[in-house]
Parts: sequence; C-alpha cells; structure tokens
Amino acid sequence: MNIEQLISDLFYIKPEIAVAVTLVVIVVVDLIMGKNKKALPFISLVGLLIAGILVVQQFGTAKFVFKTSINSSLMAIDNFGSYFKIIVVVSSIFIVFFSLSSAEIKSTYARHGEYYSLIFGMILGMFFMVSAADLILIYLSMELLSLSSYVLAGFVKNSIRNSEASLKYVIYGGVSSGIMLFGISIIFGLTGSTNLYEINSLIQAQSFPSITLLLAGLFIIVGFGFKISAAPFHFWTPDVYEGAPIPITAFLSVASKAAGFAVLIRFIKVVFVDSVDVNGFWHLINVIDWKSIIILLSILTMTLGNFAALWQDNLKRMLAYSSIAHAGYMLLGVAVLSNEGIIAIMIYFIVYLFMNLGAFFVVMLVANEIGSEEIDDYKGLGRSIPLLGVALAIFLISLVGLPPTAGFIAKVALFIALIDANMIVVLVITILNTVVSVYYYIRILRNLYLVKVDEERPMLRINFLNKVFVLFLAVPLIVFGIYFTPIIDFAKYSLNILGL
Amino acid sequence: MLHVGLTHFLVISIALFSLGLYAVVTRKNAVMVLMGIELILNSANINFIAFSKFGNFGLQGQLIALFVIVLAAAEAAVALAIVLNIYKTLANINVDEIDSLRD
Amino acid sequence: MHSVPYLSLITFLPILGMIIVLALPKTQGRAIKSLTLLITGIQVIIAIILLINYDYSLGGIFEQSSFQFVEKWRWIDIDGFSWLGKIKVDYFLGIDGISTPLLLLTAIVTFIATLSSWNINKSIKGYFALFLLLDTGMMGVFVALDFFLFYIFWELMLLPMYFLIGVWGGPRREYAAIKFFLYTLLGSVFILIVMIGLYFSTQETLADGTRVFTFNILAMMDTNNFTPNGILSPLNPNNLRFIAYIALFAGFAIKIPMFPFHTWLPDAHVEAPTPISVILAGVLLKMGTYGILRISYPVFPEITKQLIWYIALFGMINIIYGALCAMAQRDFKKMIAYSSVSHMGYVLLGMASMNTLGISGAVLQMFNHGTITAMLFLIVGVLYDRTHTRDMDAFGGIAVQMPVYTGVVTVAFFAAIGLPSLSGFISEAFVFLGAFAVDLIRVLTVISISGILLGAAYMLWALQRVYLGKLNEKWASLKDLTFREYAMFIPLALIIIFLGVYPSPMLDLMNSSVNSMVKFMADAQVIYSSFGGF
Amino acid sequence: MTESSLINIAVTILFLPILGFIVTLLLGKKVKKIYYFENIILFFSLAGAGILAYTKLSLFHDTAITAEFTWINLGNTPLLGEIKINLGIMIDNIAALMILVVMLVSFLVHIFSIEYMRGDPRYNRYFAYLGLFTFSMAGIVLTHNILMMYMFWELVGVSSYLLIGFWFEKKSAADAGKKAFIVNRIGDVGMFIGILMLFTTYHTFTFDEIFAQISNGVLPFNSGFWMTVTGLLIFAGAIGKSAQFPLHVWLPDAMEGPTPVSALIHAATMVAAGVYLVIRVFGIMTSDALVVIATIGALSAFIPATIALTQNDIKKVLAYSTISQLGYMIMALGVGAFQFAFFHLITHAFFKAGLFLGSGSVITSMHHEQDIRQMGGLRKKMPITYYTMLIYSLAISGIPLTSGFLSKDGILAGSYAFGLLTGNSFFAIVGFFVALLTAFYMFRLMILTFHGEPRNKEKYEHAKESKLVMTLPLAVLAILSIFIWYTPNPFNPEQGWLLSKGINTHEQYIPDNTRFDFLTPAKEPVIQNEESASVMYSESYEEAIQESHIPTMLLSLLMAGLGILIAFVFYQWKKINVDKLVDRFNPLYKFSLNKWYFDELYDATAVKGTIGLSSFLGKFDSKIIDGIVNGVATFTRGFSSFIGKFDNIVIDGIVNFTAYLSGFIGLIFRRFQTGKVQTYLVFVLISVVILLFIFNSF
Repeated sequence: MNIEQLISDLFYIKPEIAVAVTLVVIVVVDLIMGKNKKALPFISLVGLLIAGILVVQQFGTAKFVFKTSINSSLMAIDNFGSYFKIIVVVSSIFIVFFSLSSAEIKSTYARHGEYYSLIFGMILGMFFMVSAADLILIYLSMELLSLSSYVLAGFVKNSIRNSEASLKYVIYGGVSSGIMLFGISIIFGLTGSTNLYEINSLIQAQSFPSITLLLAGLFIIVGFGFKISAAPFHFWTPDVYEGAPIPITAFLSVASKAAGFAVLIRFIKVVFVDSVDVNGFWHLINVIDWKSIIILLSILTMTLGNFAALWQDNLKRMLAYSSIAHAGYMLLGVAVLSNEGIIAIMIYFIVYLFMNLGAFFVVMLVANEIGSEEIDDYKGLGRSIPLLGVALAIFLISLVGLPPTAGFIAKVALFIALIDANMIVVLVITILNTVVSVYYYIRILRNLYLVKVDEERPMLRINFLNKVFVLFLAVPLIVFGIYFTPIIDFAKYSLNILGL
Repeated sequence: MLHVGLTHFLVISIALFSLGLYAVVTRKNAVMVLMGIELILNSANINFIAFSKFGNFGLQGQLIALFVIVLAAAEAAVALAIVLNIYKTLANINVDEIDSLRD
Repeated sequence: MHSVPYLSLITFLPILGMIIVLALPKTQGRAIKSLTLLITGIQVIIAIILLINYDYSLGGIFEQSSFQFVEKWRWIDIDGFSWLGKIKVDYFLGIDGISTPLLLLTAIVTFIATLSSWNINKSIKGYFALFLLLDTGMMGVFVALDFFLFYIFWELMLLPMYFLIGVWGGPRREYAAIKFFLYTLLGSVFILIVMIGLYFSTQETLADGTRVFTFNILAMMDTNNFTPNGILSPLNPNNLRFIAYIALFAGFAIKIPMFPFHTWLPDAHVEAPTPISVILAGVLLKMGTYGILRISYPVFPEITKQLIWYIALFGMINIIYGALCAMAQRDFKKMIAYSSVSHMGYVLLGMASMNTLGISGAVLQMFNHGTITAMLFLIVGVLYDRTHTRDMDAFGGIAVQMPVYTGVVTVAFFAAIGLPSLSGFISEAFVFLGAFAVDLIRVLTVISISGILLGAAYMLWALQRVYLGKLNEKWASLKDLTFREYAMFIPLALIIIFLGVYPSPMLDLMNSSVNSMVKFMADAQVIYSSFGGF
Repeated sequence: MTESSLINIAVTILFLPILGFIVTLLLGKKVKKIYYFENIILFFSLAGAGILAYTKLSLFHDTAITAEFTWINLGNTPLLGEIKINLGIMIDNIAALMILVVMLVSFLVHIFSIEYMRGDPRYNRYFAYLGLFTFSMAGIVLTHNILMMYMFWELVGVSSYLLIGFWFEKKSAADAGKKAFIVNRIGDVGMFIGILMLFTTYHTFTFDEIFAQISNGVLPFNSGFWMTVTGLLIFAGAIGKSAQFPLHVWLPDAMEGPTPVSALIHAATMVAAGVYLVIRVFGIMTSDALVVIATIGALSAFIPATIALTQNDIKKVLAYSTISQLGYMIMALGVGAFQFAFFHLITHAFFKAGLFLGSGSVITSMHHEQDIRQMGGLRKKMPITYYTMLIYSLAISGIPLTSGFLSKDGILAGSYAFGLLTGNSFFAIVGFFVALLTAFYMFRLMILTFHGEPRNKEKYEHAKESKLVMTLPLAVLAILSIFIWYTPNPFNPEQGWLLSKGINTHEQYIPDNTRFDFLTPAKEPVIQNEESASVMYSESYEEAIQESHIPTMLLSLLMAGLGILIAFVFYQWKKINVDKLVDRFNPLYKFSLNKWYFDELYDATAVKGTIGLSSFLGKFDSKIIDGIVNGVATFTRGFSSFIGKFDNIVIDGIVNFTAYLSGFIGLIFRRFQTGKVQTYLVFVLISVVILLFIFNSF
C-alpha cells in the first residue's frame, strides 16, 4: 500500500473526516471562547449538516478502502452504510436540538464543550462502525462509541442517577466488549484474519471446528447484543436509560442502536452468507445456525420488552423496555435472512427515529416542567398540553403500529418479510406481542385524557420553538403513514451491502 | 526441556479470561471489577500474539494487541473517572450496593 | 358524468371539517356544532346525489367495470427488484349495490348523531374533531376497494372511538374504552395477517403486461391472478386458505359482534354517550358483516361454501342468545345493546343462505337495523338525559307523561320486533325465506325463527316496564320531546315506515349486486373445485 | 258495475280506516271532535262493504275477482329463479260477506263507543286504534296471498295489543296486552314457518297459484306428510289468533280492554280470523291435518265451556264462551263442514258482539262492576239490554228461530255426518255435550245478572238503561240474530241464500290419497275458483248430511233445553243448592274455577323457564363468556390492578388465568432486573453457555 492510495482512500471517508474536524473545532472553540458556550450547538449543527451532505454525496459509491492486503481492506463504503449514517446524522441533529431544551443538560452549561465533543466522539464511532469491514475496526469504533457514551450517561455529575447509570454502563460495556474481543481473537486464531470478507472465503473453503466457531460467534454477538440491547444482553438498558439524561437516552435508543444493527447485519451477511438467490433470500454457510439463534433472541427480546414494560411506572423506563421490544421486532428482519428483511429494518429505523425521539422529546419537555417522569404524574395532563398531548398520542400510536401512522407501515413491511419467508408462527407471536404492547402505550393516553383528576392542572408553558420541533417529528409520521413511497424507495435504493 | 507451544499460551489466556470474569462478577470494589476487565482484555491480547506467532500470520496479531492496550488504557481512564465521581457523590464504590436503578 | 369525485368528497369532507374545527377557538361551541351539522348534512346530500345517478343495472362485486363512481389512482408505486416485484397500492374507491345502502346509512346516522350530540358540553372541540375523524373512517371502509386502503380506514376508526367512549362516556368508560380497543385491535390484527398473505398470493397484470402483487380486492377474486406458490393461493397445494378464512372471519366477527366475541358490545354501549352508541350500533357493527360480504365471501368462495352451516349456526346462536340476554337486563341501554347482538344474527343467517333472498335480506337488515337501533339508542338517550338513570325498573308510566315520545318508542320497538309494515319485517322475512330455501341450514333457520318470539317478549316487557303502568311520581315533571329531538326521530321513523311499506327502492338498489354475488359464489365452486381440494 | 270498480271499492274500504287512523292520531291532541271523522269514515266503509257484498253476490257470483301488483321484484335470480312478490286483492263470496260483517260490527262498535268511552283522556286515540284495527282486519279479509295475510295478521295483533292495553296505567291491562301479543306470536311463528315452506316449494305467496301447483301434484318435499305439516303449521297461526287450545290463555286476560273492544276484536272479528284463515287454505288440508284440526277444535270447545260454568266475571264468561264457539267452528272445519263453520262465524259475530256490548251496557250502568254475583234483577232497570241479550243468549244456545240455531245445528249435523262416514263419533259427542254446557252457563249468566233480587243494592239503585247510541247497536245486532236474514225456513239453513249462494265451494287441491274421499276434489288443475253451487260435495257426503239433519236437530234441541232447564233449576228456582253441589265436587269446581290451571302451568314451565334461562345466560354472558374472552383476548397483565371493578370478575373466575399468566411472565422478567450490574453479567454468561449448548449440534 502506498501513500497515494492512502490519500485517495481518505477521499472516501470525507464524512468521517468532517465529523472529526468538527470535534476538533468544538474543542478549540471551547478553549478560545472561554465561558461563552452559545456557539457550540451551532458549530455542531453545521458540522452535522456538512457531514450529512457528504454522506448524501457518497450514495452510489461502492468501494473497499484502506486495503491491508490484496483482498482485504478496513472499510467498505456502500449505500447500506450511508443509509445508517444518514440515520445517525439526522438523529444527532435532533439530539442537538434536544440538548438545547433539556433542563438537565442546561445545568451543565460550563461543560458544554465536553458535551458536544463527546457527542461527536459517539458519532465518529458510529460512522466507522457502520462501514467497518474488519473486526478490529469494528471493535475499535465500538469502543470509541462506548467510551464517549459512558461519560455522557453520567454527564450530570452531581446527579446520583446519572452516576450510577454511567458506572453500570461502563462495567457492563467493558465486560461485553472484552468478551467480544476474546471472540475476535478466537476467530483470528482459526482463520488468521480479521477481515470479514477474508473470513467468509476461508470458512467457505475449509471446515473449522464448529463448536469453536460457535463460541467465537456467540462471544461476538455478546458485543453486538449489548449495543442493540437484545435479550439476554439487554440488562443494562432499563437502568442506564432511566438514569441517563433524556437526550442521551434518546440518542442511545436510536443512533447507537442503528449503528449496532448495521454492524450486526453486515457481520452476518458478509461473514456467514455464501449466496443470495433470485428471491433475495440469503443462504448461510453451514457452520452456525444463525437463523434459529436470531429468531430465538428476537422472540425473547420482544416478549421480554413488552411484558416487562407492562409493569413500569417510570415513563422513561417504560420507553426503555419498549425500545427493547422494538429491537426484538427489528431483529426479526435479520432473522428472515433476506433482502426484504433488511429493507424492513431500514424502513423501521426511519420510522423508529421519528417516533421514539418524539416520545422522548415530549417526555423531556414535560419533565422539564413538572420535574417527573412517572406515568401517574401524567394524569389529567392532556388538557394542559394540548399540542404535546396530541403529538404524544401520534408517537405512541405509531409505536403500537396502527394506521394511518408510519409505525403501521414499518410493521407491515416487517410482516410482509415474515410472511414471504413463511414464518407464520413467528408472525403470530409478534402480533400477539403487538397487542400486548397496546396495553402499556394506551395506558399513557388514558392517564392523559381519560382519568379524571380533582384539581384542574395548570397549562404548561411550552416554548414555541419546541412546539414546532414536535411537529417536525410528528407530522412525518402521519405523512409517511399515508404516503410511504419515499421511505420504501429510499430503503430499497440503499439496500446494497458491499460484498458477494 | 519443556517445549512451550501454542497450547500453553492458550491455557494461560483462558485462565486469565476466566479469572477476569470471576473478578468482574465477584469483587465488590469497583476498582477490582475494572481490573477484571483488564484481565479479560489482556487474555485476548495473549491470544492475538500467540496465534500470530504460531500461526505464521505475520505481525498482525502483535499490532492488534498494541491497539487493544491503548484502548484498554483509555477505557481504564474513563472508568476510573466514573468511579471517582461515584465515590464523590456516594462515598462508596461497592458495586453491589449501587442498585437504586432497578425494577 | 362522474367527473366529480363524489366518493372522495364524501369520505374526506369530514377531515376538512376536522381541520376547521381544530382551527376554531374553543369558545365557539355553537359554531363547531353547526359546522359539523353542515358537513354531515352535505354528506347526506352527496349520498342522495349518488343515489340519483346510480345505475341499477350494474352488479359490481367482482369486476371493476360494474362498480360505480370509481376513482382509481396509483397511490404507492415502487419499482421493485427481481425478487420482490413491483409494489403497487391503489387509491381505489367505488360502490356497488352492497356498499351504497351502507353509505347512505352512514350518512344518515351520522347526521342524526350530530343532532344528538348537541348537548355535549365537555371539550366540544375535541369531541367534534374526533367525531368527524370517525366519520371519515366509516365512510372510507364502505367505499374502499383496495384492501390496504380498507384496512387503513378500518383502523382509523379505532382511536376516535376509544377517546369518544373513554372521555365522554359514563362512569366505567375507561374499562369500556380499553375493552373495545383491545377487542377490535385483536380482530384487525387477524385481518392484517390475512391481508398480507393475500397480497403475496395475488398478482395483477398491469397494462404493460408485467405482473405485480396487489392489494386490490377485486383482483383477489379472480382466480387467474393467483400466484402458483402464494401462501393463500388455491394453486398452492399446501395453502393456508382455510386457516386464513377463519382468521379473517374472526376479525370481522369481533366487529359484528358474533358470539362469543360480543362481550365488548354491552359495555361499550352502556358507557358510550348516546350519539356514539348510535353510531356504534348504527354503523360500526355493519362493518363486520360488510367486510365478510365484501372480502371473505368472494375471495374465499370455496371455503365459505364449506362453512355456511357454521355461519348459520353462529347466526342462530346470536339471535337466540342475544335475545335471551336482552331479556335478563335491567339496564335499558344494555338491553338494546343485546338486542343488536340478536339482530345482527339475522344478518349472519341471511348471508349463510348464499342466495338472492337471503343476501338481500342480510344487506337490507344491515340498513334497517342501522336505522332502527339508532332510534332505539336515541330513545334511551332522551330518557337518560331527563332522568339520569337507565334502570328499567326505576321507570313506569312514562307514557302518561310523554305521549308523543312514547308513540315514537312504540314505532321503534315494533320495528325491532319485526312488525309488518315497518322495515324490520321485510329484512327478517327475506333472511328467513332465503335461509329456509337451503336444505343444509333449514333446521337452524327454523330454530332461529323463535327469535322473533323472544324479540317480542323482551321488547314488550321493556316497553311495559318503562312506559306503561302507573306513572312513577318521581318522573311527574318530565317534558315531552323538544324540537331538536323531533328532528332526530322523524326522519328515522319515516325511513322505517317507508321501507316497511315499500321496500322496493332499497331492494332494487342492491338487487344486481346481490345477484351478481350469488352467481359469482355459485360459479366459483366449479372453478375452485378444479384446483382440487383445499 | 264492473269488476274493476269492485276492486276500487275494495281498495277504498281497505284504506279509508287507515286514513282515519292517521288523521285521528295526528290531530287527536289538537282537535277534540276529530273522532267524528273516524266514525264517518267507518260509515263510508260500511256502505262500501254493503255495495261490495251485494254486487259480488248478485252480479259476479261465480267468479272471484282479483287484482294484484308487483310489490317486490327481484327478477331472475341465479339460484332461486324468478322471484316476484305480488300483493293484491281477491274478492270471492266469502271475502265479500266477511268484509261486510267486519265493517258492520266495527261500525256498530264505533257508535257504541262514542258513549261508552266518553270522558276518557285518550278518547280520540281510542278511535284511531279502532281505525287501525279495522284496516288490518279488512286487509286479512281481502288479501289474495298468504304473505299479505300474515302482515295484516301481525297488524291486527298490534292493534289488539294497543287496545287491550288501552288503559295501560293498570298493570293488569298492560300485562294482558303483552300476553296476548306474545301468545299470538307463538302461533305466528308456526304460521310463518308454514309460509316459508309454501314459498320454498312454490315460489309464490298467492293462494291461487299455490293451489294450482298443488293440483299439479307439487308437494312440499314431495311428500304428503309434509303437506300435512305445512297445513298444520299454518293452522298454528289460527290456534293463536282464534285462541284455540293450547294457546287460548290470552283471550280471557284480554278482557282488560274496553268492553266494546272485546266485542269487536275478541268476539266478532279478529278471533274469527283464525277460522277465516283455515277457510282460505282449506284446500291444502289433508285428512290427517283435518283430524288434528277437528281435535283441537273439539278440545277448545269443551275445555273453556267447562271453565265458563264457574266464572263470575261477566266478561270472562263471555270470553270462555267465545273460545268455545270458535272451537266449534274449528271443529266444523276439521270435520269438513266447511260452509257451516263460516255460517257460524257470521252468526256468532253478531250475537257475540251483542253479548259483549250488552255486558258493556250492564257494566257502565253498574259503575264498572263486572262480578255477576254483585248483580241481579237488572231486568227491570235495563229492559232493552235485557231483551236484546236474551235473544243473543237464545241464539248462542241454539234455540230455533235464532240464527245460532241454524248454524250450530249445521255444525252438529256435520260432525254427526262425519261420524257416520268415518266411524269416528268423538266430535259429535263433544259437540252435543258442549251445546248443553253452553246453554247452561249462558242462562246462568242471564239469570244471575238480570233475574232475581238485586244482590248489591247500592249499585242497583244507581243502575239505569243506557243511552240510545248504546242501545241502538244492541238492537241492530239482536235483529241480526234472527233466522229470517239467513233463510226463509227456520229449520233448514240450506235453503237460505247464504248457504246456497253466499258461500262458494271449497275445493281440495291435494292429491287424492291424502284427502278425505267425501270431500270435493278440484275439478281440474290450474283453475281459479271453479264454481258450482249445486254440487258442493260428493254425493255420499250430501246423503250423510241429509241423513243426520233430523236426529241432530232433535238432539241439539234436547241438549239446549236441558242446559237452560238446569240453569233455571239451579239459579232461578233454586231447587238445588248450588253451594252444596260445589262443596261436593270441590276439586272439580276448583279445577274449573282456576281455568284448569293453564296459566299456572305455562307460567311454571314456559315463562319461568324462559326467564330463568335468560337470566342464567345474562349472568353467564357477563361472567363466563366475557371472562374467557377477556382472558384470552387481552393477554395482558389483566385489568386487575388497572381497573378496579374488574377485580371481582378476576377473582371469581379461573377464566382469567391467561391474564394472570401474562402478568406473571412480566413479573418473572422483572425479577431479573435486580439493579446489580454483576448479577446482570452472570445472566449474560449463563445465557451464552445455554445458547452454546442449544446450538452446538448444528
């Protein structure tokens, strides 16, 4: 590999460079401006926009960059990666807005320089994750993401909740990534490579002891499962989501999860699939029964998420479980092992981005005002927050998956994939889960509108900008629910995982 | 004269890995837990290097180990900072007593 | 001639109204009410325009060319892959003789319900916004010919209904609302599964010759469109059509509501405010039977044929069980609710006959039950408004105090009993004539006829307990009907009497479609039997 | 006068009363005198009916006049073929006579009611209801198809319901109305099923078309047995409406209605509709069906007659007597004495309406006292009422020179002849015995009411003869109860115009092997009322009737005389102490007084059973079904902690096991969330090991 090659390859990671540069700029500006942190969010937004534009420009590119040998390289730039980068960028933009209104984050005004730079650390980690084609790069980028998020989860230092969340997160994450690294080392020992594509051709060519491979695979899944909070690797999720500041919770639940899914899909697709047939179904190499494993995990995940959510009284915690349940639904898209399943996941993520962020945003605004996230404190609140209430209803309905919201389209896409793969029993389980989920989502609406309270609750003052912002999240759900051609087209267009 | 082969390295690494896990799940002190994590990472490092040497994979394994060592250091720094913070707010770093967030 | 998109207009007008209502300030209660009344009034007018321009000779049911006022636009258009094909969803509206009566019914009942909503005083704005949203959902279900669209409208009603019961309802409204919600959601989830299964089993040929999967209900009825390996395709020897039929039927049956899925109904009715009860019983229940006629029957004709005995059985159970349960009630509204269960049983029985008389009877019964039961719920509402109780034993002798009202009650009650010269008789008679003609279900029909006896028993018993006898002194100051209440009752009463004396207009309206349905179902048996077993 | 103008008259007299109903009902509140409108309308209807009957019988004697229009046309349907429902009018001789009787009685009752109902707060509404009834009754009479008959059949049921419960403030009145409607509906269900069978077989409701197809040998399910069943099902409607055993229980209770209503509806017209129905469909009745009909008729003649012996309410006695007389008519139909049944229908209509109106007159003058034990000696106070009622009583007892003698004698002769022809003399025996009972209880009534000493002095003092508007109808009806109107020969009705010309022949359309061979078969298939006045029956039957004429007449006279004599012995001359007799036969007396315990029986079985079942199902529905479905359907942690009320049901039933289960699953999942990060990690490690074991074998 020569230096020209390296420089021309740098050209392909312009978005990552943009993010890194922004990070540096934020640090520098923070140092220069001293106590005035007002510029930081705007710099962040500009950086994100530039990164976003660069990602968009990259659509259509399909190239391996940073070759380490003749047939292996560190990164694979493809539409699939770009798609998830877009999701990351969009959710990051929303998170910056979140942070602007969050009372928790506002209380740490003096450390906003760190805050935004850590956010960009996370973004950078995610960008590399979704494009990584090498296990070591996957590990490193995941660690970058994790280290930044450990700090952010405990960002409000004097909050006990924050600190506890952050400690649990770091221990849990450290162990998970350690186990994953051990798994990677076993793979390395077996194949002599850490490149996904090389590993693929090697396990196709020769046979390895399957128990060892399975062990390594499961160890690696521990790491991925930690990121996407799939059962039984989800245990950190409720505690950390509840403890962390709301913007960070929201960010973890969407962006971090998206990156985790992207890398999981790429891992399985690139390493363990030998061919894709004309109907878009993947054929696994006969070493590990990923299909069964993932079906098992996904059913466990959604069932656990939904049933545990029934019992929650803290809205944030409930949303944590709900996000576990949604991870379960999305895992089904992986489990069908078909292009259609991937499309379903991609559609699901766009919709999920809006509805989940929206729900968290409303929770945050209400928490800012009433200082509580308890579901019981929402009683009779519907008339105090007319617009937010309606918006929250839309988000929740979309989370349930009822028409005419986009959540319905996401679910239908998933069901279509399941039916096409003849997984009827799984479908029925999923649907029963959906019905169960109605119960806890509707409970919030019930508290908002149906419950009679003795004293009239005062109107909450919600900033005009925040109202507009809520609409930004809510309206797309209705629009995409009725006219979903664009998201399907977009997902379909992005369905190009570099490889076989 | 005992010939030191791949197996010996692997036994050491597995032992370290297990000890690391054991430390993580049993130690009360958060610092001890973090040390357990270090053990796990280092067991992986041993693997990488051993495989690299005995598998004729070039220097790739050693390179990876270097990356991991750096990362482990970073992780330790972050984690210790968090523990410190916990100590400041709670005056206690017993991991099993920090369980106010639960169902 | 049909350049005006009447169907879109009648469906989406309420949405427009909803937006205006939301834009109006909270204090403008009167304006909001008047606007809603105007919107629903225009819907009635549009429905009448549709009737005037309706071509009675066209059959509908399975071919697009014989549907009327068709609007078909490409809604979702995605060029797919080799393995997925194209995704096409149409915005496809149209009416035939089966949907037109129900469309008319919806317009009328909604209009009357708006009048009845006049004394809603709690968060007027929210109420009427949801009311109008509900209106769109109902209209949409009856005009949609694309399954996807149908399903969206179907689900669209769910939430407004949940809130309308849950916020404006009686003491146990939360329980009733969530019960309604979960039941119907469960039902619609079944429908959703079958919808997707059918999607993968049906391929429509486009103008350019390519074959695409489709949600078009009419395309699903054409055996040429089935894919060889579709999970619900009769061409696939391992198809799951039987199970799918059961699931789909269950989904619709919950809405009817068919025994044993009926228990949400009494609770929902008891707690719902009067206008919502009127809509619930007058329109929503018909969606279940309409769905069966529109989708289950022609898409799965061979399985329908196998199961008619069971459909008739459940019809019979509904008739008798509902009547007996009605008899046991003390709560006036609950009694009426159970009477709906009983009367919807006639619809099922009529549909099971699969001949012109029975199906005409069933569709007519849907219309008639819609008007009659709307009137019954309004009657309860009038009394409840004045006395704030629904315990039948707490009344007595109301006829002395409110003679005109009691006259209206008598008409409605006797219509519900099936008295000749009132509309209920014709439809019941047709149902029985149709069902009796079928050897297979004759015994069930004969047993069902006892329903008209039980119906008379519980209705007259209620009439006696509430209206006859000595006047309970507690109610000595009740006032007779007001002008607004006259305006609610008189149109309904006139419809009931007119259709009882001269039902031909309604029967002519549906005749071609019913015949075409019967013929289609009969012919389909031959075609499907060529696929060999199921 | 052409046929079409007859049709026009028929349509007019059919719709005039409904016009009266609507106008009177709508304007009743505003215009006090609007009842005159109804009365005038009725007068025109009566005039029309008179013209109709006269013209039909004189000018168009031999043909039935029909007119129809298509009401519902479904066209050519795929499975059932051509479906077309025609409604229409048929005027044959029977219908023409019947409509005249209906209008006449109705008119007289209207007149009578003007005085009788005066002062009632719902005066106008009363007349409106009468209009509705007259319309419905006319519909039954004039229809040419069974569907329309059923429709009007139900409508008379409603008007009867409304009129019985006219004084609905009285619970007993409201109850009686309900009972009448529901008991009638039981019969109607049978009739409706019969109609379904006819339609399913013949695809038409029109009598003539059905008959024509039967003549061509088309039978329901191709079997004579099902023809019998069909006939009997239709007859079930008659059992209900004519209050025949075992559905007779509603009629005595119906006496809660105003007395003129009892006269019109529950004596003269509506209850006779059952007889009219059987006359209409006589052509499809097989021999088996006829035997059943005759048996029902005989039982209905006998049982109420025994009950009437002991009743003390003047209207109840008349009510049971009505059932009994209707039983006669039904029995007459059953034994094939078709023409006498109709004859008796007409005569009975007049004298029974008279009896009721007379009793109404008594009741008003006695200030609404109905117990005959409180009366007595009224003959002097109310001479017109007394003498007219005497004529009626003679008529119902079958004393010569009255109309009742002629018709009753005919029925007895018919059943006697039936005995001669078939060897089954049961009906004749019952007939004669009931004649005795009838004479007895009628004169018991007359004596207790009008003769002897007044037993309630106070009321007696105030009693006085009714006004002219009330006595005039009585007089008219009394005159109509004289033989001369029906035949010149007081001992032989067959010479009269009514039997020789008025009643057109019936024909048996059913196949020969299901028919009594002495009844007339249809002359040829597909004909409309082939008339032949001279040869009505086969010769053997003709001979049997002739043969039985004289013995019957003597025997019936003997019976009637005996009955009257006993009544006088018991009550007038008091030669035998009735009370002692009652003591001796106490169980029998109680049995009769309590109406054979029919009400109690039905109440204990059918009514209690239905109500019990319904309340059981009501509970079942709210607890079990709801519970099961909730449990399965919601599949959540249940409504338990969420909705307070639901708790009870949850605790009640095992049914919510599923709901609990799901809550339980949630609880288990929660258990894992201990809050201790090390525990979590242990779980993760264990899961990995488990997964390793599960998927190892791949």
